[in-house]
Amino acid sequence: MICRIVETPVDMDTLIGDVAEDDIGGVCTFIGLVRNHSRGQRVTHLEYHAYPEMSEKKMRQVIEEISERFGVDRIAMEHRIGTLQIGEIAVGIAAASAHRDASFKACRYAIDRIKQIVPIWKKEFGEDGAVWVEECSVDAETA
Amino acid sequence: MICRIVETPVDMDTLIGDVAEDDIGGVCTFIGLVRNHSRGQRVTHLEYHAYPEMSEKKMRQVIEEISERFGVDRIAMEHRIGTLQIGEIAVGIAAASAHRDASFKACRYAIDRIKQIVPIWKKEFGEDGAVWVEECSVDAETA
Amino acid sequence: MLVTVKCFAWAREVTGGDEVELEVPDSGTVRDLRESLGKKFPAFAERMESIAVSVNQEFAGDSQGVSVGDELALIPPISGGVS
Amino acid sequence: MLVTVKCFAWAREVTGGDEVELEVPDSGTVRDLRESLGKKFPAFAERMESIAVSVNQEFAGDSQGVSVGDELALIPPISGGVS
Repeated sequence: MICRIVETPVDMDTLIGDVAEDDIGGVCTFIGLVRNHSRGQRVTHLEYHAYPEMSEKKMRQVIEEISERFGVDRIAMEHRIGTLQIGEIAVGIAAASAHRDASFKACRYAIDRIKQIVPIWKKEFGEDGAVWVEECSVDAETA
Repeated sequence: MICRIVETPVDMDTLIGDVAEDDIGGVCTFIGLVRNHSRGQRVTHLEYHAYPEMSEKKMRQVIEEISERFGVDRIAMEHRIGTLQIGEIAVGIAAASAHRDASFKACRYAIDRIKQIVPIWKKEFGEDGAVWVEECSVDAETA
Repeated sequence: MLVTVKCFAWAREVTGGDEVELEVPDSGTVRDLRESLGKKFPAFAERMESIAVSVNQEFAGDSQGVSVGDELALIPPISGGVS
Repeated sequence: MLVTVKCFAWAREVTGGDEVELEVPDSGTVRDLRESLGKKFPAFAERMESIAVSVNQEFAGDSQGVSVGDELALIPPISGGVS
């Protein structure tokens, strides 16, 4: 299963192909795109930074948690770092299951959990300069 | 917004591109694939049939319901008909929103509702012959 | 009056064609159409409650009126999307 | 002992480099590391509770021990995924 930090564009077909097998009925994907606005300000582009080795380790942890919680084992995820333009894919997730309910739950859990525990940061560049977006302080107890 | 019955392969990139705009932060997609088993029997291939004009009309209704319920307007969906092999995409849905929660809810509602009210049928071909799969009797009151 | 009704999937196999003609009373309803259908094809009578009827591409209740110009169809249980 | 700590994002801009060296007592803990960090960089002291510390690529509580061979890092609030 694909689980990695990349510096190249995220290709959803690759992620979908990675999880889809003949016994799979449904694949739920989530695609996180760079938006042109944030907190009321116009965004021109973003820079994503990561602690790459730890990020991949924590992404693998997310996949293990999903397996335990939802019984879904076929999950692929990629998070891009570097400079991203508006409309480019920052994160792609694909979760496959025999039935659709589990695939939705797995995919939703994945994106929520990535935001909590995977050490990736973004800097937003807008008309008024650049700012680190700090959304979630990591709680060591639950991470 | 794409909303159609097709006889050619469903291309997810086309659906995603149809809903993704610069103000979009998240796209949730669902991909329904032909599985190699069903009700304990091995499946060799499927045939999907539709009442095409009514199907497209009811798919548009689903999109309107999603707009009313979740405020999500950027939805694309395609359902393929004809003979499909194992692993091919029968239905593709993409729902885009500024934030991820609404995109997940919209996509999930779409696939659940399609199964309730869109007049499409499938015939499963397996080792023991062919059978019409009849999953959901339409209730005129809620359709 | 004679109305033309579209048939799909299982219904098509029973009637043997894309369309079937049914005799219903003038100012008749979906209920009359169902009665006529069940008489002509016993296989429908046996499972009538699982078959929906559409009038002009909308699902119709039994009391809805039908007329010669309407687009009518028999809708067996559906299985679109995926399991 | 002198430990080397990786710095990312906002932390990197404060320390001015990919890594910073901090003096902590032998058999010291993450708490000691934080104290040393806050003394050296007041900007950290002001918002220490929002910064996480990782030891060998796992988030660590304040009582966890640190040693010279550990891979240590300062983790400011994250923003991966998307909003």
